[in-house]
Amino acid sequence: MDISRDHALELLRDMIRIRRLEEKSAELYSKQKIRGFLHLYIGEEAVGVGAMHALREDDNIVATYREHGQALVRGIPAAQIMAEMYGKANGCSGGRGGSMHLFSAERNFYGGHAIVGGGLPIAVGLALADKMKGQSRVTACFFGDGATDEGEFHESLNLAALWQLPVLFLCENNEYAMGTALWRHVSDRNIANNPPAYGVPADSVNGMDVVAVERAVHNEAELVRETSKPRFLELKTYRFRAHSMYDAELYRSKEEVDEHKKDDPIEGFQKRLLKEGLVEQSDIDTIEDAAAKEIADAVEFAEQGEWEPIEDITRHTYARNLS
Amino acid sequence: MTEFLMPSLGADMTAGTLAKWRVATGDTVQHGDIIAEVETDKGIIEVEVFESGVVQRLLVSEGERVPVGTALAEIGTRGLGIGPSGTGSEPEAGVILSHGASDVPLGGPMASPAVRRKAHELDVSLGRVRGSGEQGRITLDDVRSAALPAAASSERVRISPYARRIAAERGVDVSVLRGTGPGGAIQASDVLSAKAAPPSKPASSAERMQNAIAAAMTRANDEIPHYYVEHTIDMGNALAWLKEVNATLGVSERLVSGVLVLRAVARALQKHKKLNATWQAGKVVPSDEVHVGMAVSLRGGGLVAPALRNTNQGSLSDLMARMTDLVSRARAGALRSSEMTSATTTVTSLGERGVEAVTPIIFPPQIAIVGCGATLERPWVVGGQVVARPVMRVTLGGDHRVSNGHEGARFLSALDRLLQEPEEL
Amino acid sequence: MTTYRDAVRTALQTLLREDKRAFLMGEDVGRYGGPYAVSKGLLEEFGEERVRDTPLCESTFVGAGIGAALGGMRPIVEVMTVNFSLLALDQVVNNAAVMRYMSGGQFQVPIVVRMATGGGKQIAAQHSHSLENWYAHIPGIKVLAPATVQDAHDMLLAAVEDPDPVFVFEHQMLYGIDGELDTTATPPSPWKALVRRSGTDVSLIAYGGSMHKALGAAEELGKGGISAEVVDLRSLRPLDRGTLLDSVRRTHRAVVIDEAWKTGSLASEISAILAEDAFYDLDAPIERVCTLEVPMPYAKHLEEAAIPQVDRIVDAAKRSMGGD
Amino acid sequence: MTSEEIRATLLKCLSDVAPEIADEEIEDEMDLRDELDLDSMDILRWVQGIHKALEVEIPEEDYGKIATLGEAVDYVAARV
Repeated sequence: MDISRDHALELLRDMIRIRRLEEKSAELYSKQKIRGFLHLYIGEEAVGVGAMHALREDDNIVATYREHGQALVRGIPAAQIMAEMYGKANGCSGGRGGSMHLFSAERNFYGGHAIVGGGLPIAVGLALADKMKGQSRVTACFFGDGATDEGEFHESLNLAALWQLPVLFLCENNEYAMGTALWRHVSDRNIANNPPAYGVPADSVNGMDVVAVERAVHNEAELVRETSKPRFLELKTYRFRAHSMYDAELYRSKEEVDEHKKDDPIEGFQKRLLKEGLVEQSDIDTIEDAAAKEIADAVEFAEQGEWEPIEDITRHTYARNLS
Repeated sequence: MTEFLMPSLGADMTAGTLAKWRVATGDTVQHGDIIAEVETDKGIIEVEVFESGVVQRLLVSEGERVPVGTALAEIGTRGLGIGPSGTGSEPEAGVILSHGASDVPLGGPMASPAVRRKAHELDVSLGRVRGSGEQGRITLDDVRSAALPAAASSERVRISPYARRIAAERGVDVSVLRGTGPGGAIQASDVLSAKAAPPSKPASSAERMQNAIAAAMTRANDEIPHYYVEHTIDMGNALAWLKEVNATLGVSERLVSGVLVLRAVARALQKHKKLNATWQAGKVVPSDEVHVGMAVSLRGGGLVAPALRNTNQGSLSDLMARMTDLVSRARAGALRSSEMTSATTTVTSLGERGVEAVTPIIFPPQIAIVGCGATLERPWVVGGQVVARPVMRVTLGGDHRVSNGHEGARFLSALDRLLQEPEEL
Repeated sequence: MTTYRDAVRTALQTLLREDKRAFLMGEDVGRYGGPYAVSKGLLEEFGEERVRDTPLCESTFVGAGIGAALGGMRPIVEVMTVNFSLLALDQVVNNAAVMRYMSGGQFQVPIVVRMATGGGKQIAAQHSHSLENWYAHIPGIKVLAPATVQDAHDMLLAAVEDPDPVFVFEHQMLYGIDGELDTTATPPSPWKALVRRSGTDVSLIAYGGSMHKALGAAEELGKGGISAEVVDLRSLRPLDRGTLLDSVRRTHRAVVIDEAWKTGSLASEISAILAEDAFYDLDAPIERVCTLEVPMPYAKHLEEAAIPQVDRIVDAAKRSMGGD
Repeated sequence: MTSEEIRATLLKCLSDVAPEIADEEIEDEMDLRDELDLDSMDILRWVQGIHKALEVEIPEEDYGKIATLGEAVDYVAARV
């Protein structure tokens, strides 16, 4: 692999940080510390890490409700993510959004969106604003294979192509729209065939290979930046956990899950790096210890966080309180 | 030692059935191992354990349905199982095992300091005011309108709220007005054109007391199945003893016969506890103490029966002093509420009015009452001879839900015996 | 004198000239000159970048407007009529209205969405809805209903200046009315109701297209010796409770005129406010004059019977006066 | 002490016992028990009042001689 030792460790570290964060979230959910809905990124880490490392600091990110991994690698501190899942005031959305609605103005992270396909028009608008202001930013819009069924998916591709807007559509195809397998919800299983119909070039990449993801997203993003034309990239991946915490996974077999676990994005990458001598086991242990500490501190930060006082409940409904 | 709890697997999951154990006592488990299968409304879900260690005990058997948070197994962490993260397997430092998120602090009614000051000024309790401001905030207007005099209530007359308000302010009796408003309802103009009637004087305290007595007596009569037993008691010994004692006492310590009767009743009640009780929420509540209520009729009208606490205790002159104090305060309307409610049985004596016998109604919640007639000279057989003796007819009214005539009779004969030995009282 | 539509165009022109962040987006707003000829001439002056004809994808171009507002622009999105806005309700309710709150105050959406509303042009059930109350129900957005030429101009300027999403409803029967337009005077706050005609016996509370009918009814009642006051709500969210309560506390009678269907309408909300906070001032039951609860019929005589008219308002006012 | 002064004192003692009876209601010949509704407790408290005010002890046997205010005045006048 033509990749430096430092960069390899960076990619590995971020994937392991995501996985430990998600495992701890599952644990805290079962202990009723985290409530509501919780969608884990375990198995799709390579997509989040590869993509975030390929984009620039000031690019815009619009993601979905399965966005813990993207938010963490984008730079939102694990502590603020955990506190947000607790619903505490020191969470990255002030306790107002929860797991599905992580936001950060500082990191241009325009949120977790829980309406399937609801974020696509927002991404088109952000790109429209950048284009009108003459800024060469890329707006990266993550969504799942389920979103390709929504009207807004087709309207957004058409509008972005029509108005030549710098949007990079990133479709995380994890083969399931909640409980509906891909072949049961799309007429053409090769999702990358759709966008060209609207004049949006499309490509596909193995979402389990973090290096391949990084290279593909980087190439697409730079093309979008130069041509200010939208592009589409399908990232073929798979989620190892249920859609959310309350899902008996009646729709797929254990064998299928175990089969996909064979190319676990972290273990696969780790084996290759060890085999090629790029990293030692001690490097991995250091990463694991650091991740464990980071997650433990995050839980502590969340536990110590305050509840927002009830008197402030109307704050941020409007810019100024309406008398 | 840590516990493995029934996990919450979803926002609306409250309980789960332990379908199948995947481990047995003594097995070693690692963080993240599947430890059991749980049956939920959505189907079987494999459940992972977050602690590492050795399974000490399985607390719930397969097929059992338990609420979320119930302890399912005990996992001993003494054995240093190596967790996947290589660190020691002691429970994570930061995780405080509290069941359910800590509750969120609730603030009082939303009102600014100025509003709270105005509420205090107008003696309006904010809790009762409904905020009309944005998001339910209480405004100055809300407080001012809450302080408005409540419109006087009138029977079901069709009248607009505004008309009723100004009628109350002007003291207009709306029941006599003919409405010209929508649907024949009385409207403001009808009230404004009516001449103001003199304000009716508020019900006097005596009327209010009489209403209260009426209510209590009606309730007693409706609810309590009274039985009555009567007995005539020779008061000769008692009066003679009283005369002797009074001769030795100064005017201020002088005793009246009533104090002897009260003390005797109290002592008799001590022997017949069933009559010394109250009826509360459908069952009888006996009282260890004896507080005899003394019926005092008030000259302005009305009747009260304040209790003489522990009537069976202390000297007769002490009881006499307390009785005098109670009567004078009763007359002056200065009784304490506790005195009005603590009586366990009541004695009513109309002897003063020369009435021979009394058949009284029980004061609820008590369950017995003693009615004394006048002490009058009557022919009385003593040792086969007919002589004149001062005798008193005493009637016991009892609540047949609690006691019966037989017990009532035994009480009256005990009372008779006590009054024959006044020196013992 | 200026027409209502010219007043709106003047405001748009001022905005596009003075604020580089501002741009107009919507179906046929450019080359076609606007479905109600409001934006005629703007494409020629400001070009395709600032006056953008959109494909027919209401959800996405309203969503793109929200995204552009997030990105620092001040978009004015024209949805041809409220009837077509139903396709974009998800973007309104789940994005525009919640973005500031849900992000803990980090993001704002200074978007203005204008749409025509109301019936009266015989365009039948799918084109004649009055659904302002659907939008006025949603915390996080504001709703304006300009009834006069002056308000049509002033309210749009204020709306674009406002950091929160503002929805402006222009009754389609008003585009052609004439009125005074003074572009120099400092306008009153758009969030306050105004007493358009004072009176002592009954308060006629209305907004948008119905406001003119209320004025007509007040005229007629005046001839019959009944002094009617007309309150123009102007803002539907926030509702100016103070002004309408003051009016009813003075007149002690209220007739609320609303072109929506009565059930769950703004008229119902206003009646509840009066019953809660002016209860002891009401000398008669509150009257509501709304559109009959039927899909808007095409035939003229039926449509006129369905929609509130002056005579129905006069009858309601008389009923509340009682008397013979 | 004149009989007027004695009457005034007796009247005051009586109003202490029965505050709700106005002085002008009490005439000399009115039977205290029947017409003014005083009971033996009231009479005792009146007798105790008189004793405190005028040092005159009225034994129980003499209660019959003070059935009215007038009789009481004469009774006390003879003993003060």
